[in-house]
Amino acid sequence: MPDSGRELLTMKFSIEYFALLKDQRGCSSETLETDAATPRDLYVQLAEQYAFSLPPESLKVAVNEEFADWNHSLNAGDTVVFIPPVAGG
Amino acid sequence: MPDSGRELLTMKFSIEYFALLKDQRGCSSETLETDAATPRDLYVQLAEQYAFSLPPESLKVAVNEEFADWNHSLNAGDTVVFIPPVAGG
Amino acid sequence: MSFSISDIPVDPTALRADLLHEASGAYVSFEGWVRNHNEGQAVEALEYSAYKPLAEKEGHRIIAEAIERFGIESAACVHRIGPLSIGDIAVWVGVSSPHRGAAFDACRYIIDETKARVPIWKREHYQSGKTEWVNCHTEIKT
Amino acid sequence: MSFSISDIPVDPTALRADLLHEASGAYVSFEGWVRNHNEGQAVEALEYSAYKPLAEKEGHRIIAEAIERFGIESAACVHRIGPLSIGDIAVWVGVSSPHRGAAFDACRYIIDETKARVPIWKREHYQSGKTEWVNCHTEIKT
Repeated sequence: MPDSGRELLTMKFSIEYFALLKDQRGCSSETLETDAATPRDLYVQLAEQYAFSLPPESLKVAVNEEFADWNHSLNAGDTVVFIPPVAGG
Repeated sequence: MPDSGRELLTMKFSIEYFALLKDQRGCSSETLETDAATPRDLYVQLAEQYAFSLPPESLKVAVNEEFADWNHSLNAGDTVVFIPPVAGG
Repeated sequence: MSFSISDIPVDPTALRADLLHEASGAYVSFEGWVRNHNEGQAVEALEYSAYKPLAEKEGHRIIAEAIERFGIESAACVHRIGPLSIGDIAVWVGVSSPHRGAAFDACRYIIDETKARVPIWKREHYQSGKTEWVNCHTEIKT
Repeated sequence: MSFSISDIPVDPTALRADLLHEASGAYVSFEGWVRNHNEGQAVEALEYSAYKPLAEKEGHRIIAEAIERFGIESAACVHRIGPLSIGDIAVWVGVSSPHRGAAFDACRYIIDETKARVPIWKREHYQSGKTEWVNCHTEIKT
């Protein structure tokens, strides 16, 4: 669970899961309230909670259906998607 | 006409014409007897007789359905084809 | 110009017809087929999934880049999702252009960039009974 | 592996089917279409002719070279002869291969070499009423 000392600044996010992350999370989307300020914070929290095997450096991240930086400042209501290594074609 | 001083050594050849050469010759094939010893000799004779516009350096030559050298020694009965610049595709 | 994610079989004949232009002399297409093996393992079937809205956005960008960069007439790409069998078309790319060099270069650019950038994932089902998300296994740090 | 000169329309769908292999993951095809213009002149129609026995021999050599050089699975090429209209397929090349890089390279090699080496000629019919054997005009020395 997140550090409860920082619970003052929490926001709600929608998260969608794909491929291996969907399998490891056991669902395709969820809404959660967290003190994460960036996608990086958020992934670290989720990876710990659900034992995600993919290190963040192997992923990309999208916020509101666009690629985003890992240090992007999240806003309440954002939809966040972590993108495992792609394998189209 | 060929130089009649060399008429001793003549051979019969089949010649097929394609594309511009066919138009300029006015037929698609013929058999003729000539003292030409190589495709080069033969083309020079025909080009003069029928006013072929293509210089030999723009052509290739085939003897008996294979590409051949301009100085190849022709044998009686050979089929000779002069190949204008190609334009497939 | 189009890029789409499709859950129904790809029809190259219909897609090709959309690229016919009287001014174009060259058409190049690429198809990626489901193979019966991958890296030494016998593949029985596979499935693709995509993050569709971002996949289509990124795909459109790739097509636009190819048109801009190579001066082609038009291009399209369709990527399948869902369960596929051996021999099925997983991805199709078509390019028409006045000149063939640009058509080849653009077609290759589109498939290369699609494989590298578009959020699509492949799970392979092996004859051994195992399944695996391709490219995700070797990334695991344990 | 095949190369043929055809006086009937090219059917890409049927030709493609002959190249399907369970081990191949990549398919690249090229089509040369009759354009409505060439070097600034409006083209109404055109015709191709070929020295068929040598064209097919040289074409087979090109296909064999491509298989040897690029390690592809299989390849084929068909070139039309006779009268063609705008939009008709003049030449078709198809290549299947385990890997896409080789498929692109081999397909391009085959069309490039075919255009350069195979004894096939094109006569264009222009809207002006003139006709011309392509590549033969500029060679004239007067």
